[in-house]
Amino acid sequence: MQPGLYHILFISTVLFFIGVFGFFTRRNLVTMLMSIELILNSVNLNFITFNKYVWPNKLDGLFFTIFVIAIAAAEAAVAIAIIINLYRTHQSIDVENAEEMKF
Amino acid sequence: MNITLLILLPLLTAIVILLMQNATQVKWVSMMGATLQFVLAFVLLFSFYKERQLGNTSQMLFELKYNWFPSWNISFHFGVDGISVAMIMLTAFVVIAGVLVSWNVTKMTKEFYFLLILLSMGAYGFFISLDLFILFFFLEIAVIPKYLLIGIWGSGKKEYSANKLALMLMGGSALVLVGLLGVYFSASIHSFDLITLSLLHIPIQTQLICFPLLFVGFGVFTALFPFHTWVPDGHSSAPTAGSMFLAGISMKLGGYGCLRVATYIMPEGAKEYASIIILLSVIAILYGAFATMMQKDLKYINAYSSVSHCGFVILGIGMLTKTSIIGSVMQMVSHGLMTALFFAVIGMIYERTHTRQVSEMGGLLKRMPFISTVLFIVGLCSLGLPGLSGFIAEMTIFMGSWQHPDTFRRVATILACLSIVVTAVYILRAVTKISMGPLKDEFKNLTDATWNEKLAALILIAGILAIGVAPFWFNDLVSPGAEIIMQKISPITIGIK
Amino acid sequence: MSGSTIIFYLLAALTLVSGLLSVITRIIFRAAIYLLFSLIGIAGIYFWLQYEFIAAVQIVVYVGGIVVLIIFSIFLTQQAGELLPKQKLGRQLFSALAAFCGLALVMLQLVQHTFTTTSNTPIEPTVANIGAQMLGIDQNGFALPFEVVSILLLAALIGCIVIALKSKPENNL
Amino acid sequence: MPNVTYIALIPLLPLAAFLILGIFGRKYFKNTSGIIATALLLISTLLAVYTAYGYFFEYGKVDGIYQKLIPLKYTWLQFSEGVSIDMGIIIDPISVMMLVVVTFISLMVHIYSLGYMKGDDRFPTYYAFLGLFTFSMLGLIISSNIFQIYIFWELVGVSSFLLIGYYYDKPSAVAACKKAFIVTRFADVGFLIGILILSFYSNTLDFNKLIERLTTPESNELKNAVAASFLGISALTWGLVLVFIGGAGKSAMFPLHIWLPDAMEGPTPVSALIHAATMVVAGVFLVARLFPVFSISSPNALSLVGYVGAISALIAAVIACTQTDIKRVLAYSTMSQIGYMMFALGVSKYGGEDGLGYTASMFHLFTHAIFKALLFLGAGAVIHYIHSNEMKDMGGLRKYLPITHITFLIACLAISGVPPFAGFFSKEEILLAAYQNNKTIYWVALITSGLTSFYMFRLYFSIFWGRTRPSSFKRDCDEVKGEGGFVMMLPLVLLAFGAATAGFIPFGHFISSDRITLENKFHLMFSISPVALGLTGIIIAMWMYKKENNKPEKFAAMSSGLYKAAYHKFYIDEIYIFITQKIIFNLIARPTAWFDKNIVDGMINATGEGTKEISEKIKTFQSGKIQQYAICFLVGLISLALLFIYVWK
Repeated sequence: MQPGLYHILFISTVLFFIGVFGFFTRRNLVTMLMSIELILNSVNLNFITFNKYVWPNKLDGLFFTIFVIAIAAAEAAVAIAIIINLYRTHQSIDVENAEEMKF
Repeated sequence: MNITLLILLPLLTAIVILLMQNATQVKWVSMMGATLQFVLAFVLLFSFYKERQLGNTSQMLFELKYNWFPSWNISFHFGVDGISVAMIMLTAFVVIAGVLVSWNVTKMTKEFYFLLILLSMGAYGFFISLDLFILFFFLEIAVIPKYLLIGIWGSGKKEYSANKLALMLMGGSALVLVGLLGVYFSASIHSFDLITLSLLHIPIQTQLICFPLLFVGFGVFTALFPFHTWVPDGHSSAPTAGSMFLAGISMKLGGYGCLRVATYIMPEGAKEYASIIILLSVIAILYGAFATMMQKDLKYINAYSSVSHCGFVILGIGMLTKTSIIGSVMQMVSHGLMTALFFAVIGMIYERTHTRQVSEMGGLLKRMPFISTVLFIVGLCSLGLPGLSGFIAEMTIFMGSWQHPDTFRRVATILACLSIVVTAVYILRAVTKISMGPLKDEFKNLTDATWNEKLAALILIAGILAIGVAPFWFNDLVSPGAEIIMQKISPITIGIK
Repeated sequence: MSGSTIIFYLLAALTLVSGLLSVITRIIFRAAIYLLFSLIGIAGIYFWLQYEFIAAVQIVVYVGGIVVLIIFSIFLTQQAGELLPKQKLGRQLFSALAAFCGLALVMLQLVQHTFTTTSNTPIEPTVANIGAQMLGIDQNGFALPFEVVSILLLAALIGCIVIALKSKPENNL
Repeated sequence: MPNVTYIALIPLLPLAAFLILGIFGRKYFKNTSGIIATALLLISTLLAVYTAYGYFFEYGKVDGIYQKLIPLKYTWLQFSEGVSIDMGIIIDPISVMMLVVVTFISLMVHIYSLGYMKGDDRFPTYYAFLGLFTFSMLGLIISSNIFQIYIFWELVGVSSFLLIGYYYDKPSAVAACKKAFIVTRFADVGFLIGILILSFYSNTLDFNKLIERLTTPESNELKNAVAASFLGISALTWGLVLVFIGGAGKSAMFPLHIWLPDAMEGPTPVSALIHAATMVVAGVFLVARLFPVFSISSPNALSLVGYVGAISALIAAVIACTQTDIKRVLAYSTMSQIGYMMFALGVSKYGGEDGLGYTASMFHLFTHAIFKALLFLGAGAVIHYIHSNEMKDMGGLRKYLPITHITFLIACLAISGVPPFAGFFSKEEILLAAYQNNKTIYWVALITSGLTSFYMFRLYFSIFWGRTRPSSFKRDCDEVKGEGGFVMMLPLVLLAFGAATAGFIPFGHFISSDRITLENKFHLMFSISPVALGLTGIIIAMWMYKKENNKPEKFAAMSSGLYKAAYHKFYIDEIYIFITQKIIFNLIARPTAWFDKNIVDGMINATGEGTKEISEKIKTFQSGKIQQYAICFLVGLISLALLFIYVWK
């Protein structure tokens, strides 16, 4: 059977929940950031797939993918800045140790 | 005359107070402001009479309307009828007396007077507003300064009392707000305007829900049982002028709201819930009176007796006859003057003896004849002596209540009548213990009232006597307003068994 | 089974397996590398879908930029040879369960839903088309989002600098 | 026609005295205040006499009936259509008679006090209070409106309170003034509710209209009032009984009399004025004012008045025989005599000869005011001299206080009903009325009359005869002061003259139930038994108390139970204390205060505490752990999705 829309959607969904799983279980902030990248990618994949198979007459999905990539890049940069800053103050990037913002 | 002056004048005074450099200037500026308010209130009273004599029979006089938020039909709509004029007079009397008795405040004088004047602005605004949204706005203005007055200048467990008072009153205003919104959205024209709403017919289902909300919400302010417990704590912790304003003005905001807002725009609701209101008010009257008997602190005595006396206000409204409504307005004014005077006297005694425990005092008449005489007068007013305002108000309420022939209301009236004996018991116990009997040694060197205290007491006594000796003018003033409310209530037949 | 299909399944396997490994390995550097492969797999799928431009962007930005950034930050914050801390077992199981439930729910919905393809004339995702539409200001143009994103990037840039700046030791005068 | 200004001035002049002396007295009239007040009251008295003369002899009578004139009426407070408090003046026989009595007695007391209260610190205050009292009492008398009478009723109550508590540093005086106020206040609630009931059914507060509507058998008001009933008793009767309770409180009728003996803590002239001659008869006056309604429409209520009066008369007389404080003896005697007036009204009927009781009651009120004021002022002179109220400190004073002695004797003879003194005539009429209408009351009254002469002469002999007690002269040289000078003796002499001669006034000519002249008929045969009984009482008292001996003790021991009970005033005070302290304080007020503090306030505080507790619990969700948030988010998302997809389609 020729792989099509459903196959790719399956891939992206699984990838998404792999990312979610990683986000839940990892304690290191950098690895949590990686999980987020996986989630973002699965979303991008969805955009492209729908653009290709459902609305081939438009490029909207493609553009959103580009924007998401751009924003992901910015986000990664900011996140890493925060992580490094956190490392400086806490000597650790374990998420369990960064819980000052409570109550 | 332009009645917005009543709001602008206190506002201006408050701003000028903030600009002043030292305590003396602040005092004199507030004194001047309060005097001007006093004069303005009299000008209002006389121009009101003049208009009425000229044959102006419209419901509200001196009406003004500025659109403020047209898309929601909110406007600055002001106007007065006799009931509002009476309440404004009360406010003016209490404000000037409050400013005079606070002459010795040394802690943060500027802020103290600023808050007092701000509170008076809230009260005036409340009494002249004909737009419910603006009315609510001024109600809130009148609450916040009290929190600060008690929290900063109070005594005893002041933080607790201030929190309790502010939270309970805020809870009350939350109910009011919900009720107002309910009325706003269910009326056939979406409007906050009191006059417009009074001409519409609010659906009966809405009335059954919103009337209790509004009535209880305002009732919290006027110590409706069982939401009265902020009264004793709040009063006992507040500074003298704070207590005077609280009991003299703030508690009246509630009574006025119950009458002018809840009962006036939702007469069916009022009739439906009349029995419950009467029941609660009679409980408050007797219960407050009996609870007072056991109090030992003077301020608690007056606070609980306020619960009892404000019960009469609610009773008068609950009875829904013209006479009883007039009576309850009278009771509001009378109780306002009387209780302000009572708190002023308590303050004067406390400043000298440094105690408020009744059992620790005795024989003060010998050293402080003026203060003791005032204490006697206020005590006698509280127990309803003819010639003083309390008698007029209570009798009018009784006469109005008795106009119903059904047994429930009869019994309620008789029970309320019995409270005047209990009142006599606790008032006389306190007053005679304080001022009569042998003079205690530690009080041998006390001094009598100073000029400002004398002036404050005399102003309030003048008010009490003006109603007590010649009630007819007051009756004429209030009567048309009550008549209009009754015109909405009389045709309704539901609810009366 | 055509070559295209085989390639697709290979790419899919690459993406998913290295993605999964990336979230479960306890050596952080390896996790970054697995992530790299997963991203490459996705880029491959883009190629397979004939969206070459996006695939190129994916490789340039993700593989060449973000992953490098991540590896860089790993070097800055991690001691060599240190294993990642282990998460509590309960949390792991619960997370897995939650993730699986989510997956099941979404898949169920996907399977039950039928997507209908529009019958309008397709548009080719050539670089020329993309460029024209992205900077176009007509009704299909994306100039405004483009500008918004560029402002966002600027803000992120400034934000990064501010956050990462070493705060000077305070002068206790 | 009456001159309104003059009549209005009668109460207003004492009011002016009150205001002037109350506000400026302490500063400016320290010594002259007595003179000012007395002068103003003298004018009042003259005006009252002038009014009485004019009314009774010039314009009052039209077609043989004394008119009820209302020369002045001003709407004071309008309650509703037809129901309003009017401040007005009513001029009819009883109000005119009372005007004269009150102003005259008050004037006597004012003059007497110039001597008695001399040197007191609060001299101006004293006269100010006297002025307030006189004003209120006069206002009460001329009230044309039932609510107006209530207003002045309360005002006399408060002035009585102020005057009883005049010696405010004496704890017993403070307790007494509180007691007097609260007991009468309690009764006043009855009065108030009575007013409410009567005004509701008659739809007016005006006396004339009210009486007219409630006595005309055809009127709708009367029909409604009789038809409505509660607990099987008609509303009208309830209303009248409640009004009578008010009157009973003020007039110290059993069982609301407990305040009166204690009220003797006030200065003696005050007791003479308020607690003997004027204020305490207000209850009688009130019943007399509403007499047509009582007698025509509700005979049941009227017979209650009669029985309460008779019981009070007897009980008070028994207690008076055992008391040793001379002012208390007089207080109980007052209560007993007011009981006479009450039952005289109670046995009376409306109109003509049957209305004899009404006339007799008013007549007795008149004569009693004179001789009881005299007794109190005489007692005051004795107390002034001896500085004690106790009988045991007295004895043999006739040599030292000759004028007091003679006047006191005249008063005692008058109250005992010995001819030809005033009391004889009025008492004889009362007994006759009782005899004609109610035999039970007649016998009670007869016994009381014997007891009266016994205890009065017990008092007289204990004070003025027997051995002189040197101990009582130790305190200071009061012999020098003598009888207190001219100002104290003048009132005694004037009153003694009144007590001796007032009985010859043909009272029925002026006052009768239907305001038509009633011929006094004198029944010689009938009057033998009361007079004989009275003389017997005097002789027994003489035998027991004229010389120092142990007969009283023996007698007391003989009837120990009764004596003890009477000495302790039949324990009524104790019953009251039990009710107020144990029941009202401990069973009502204390639990109420507790309930408020712990339950109601507790609930409010619990709301606050509960909110705090809950928020303490809730805030731990905000753990700061980002993964927890994420899990919650996902779980929430999934649940919502499930809800939206499968439950709320």
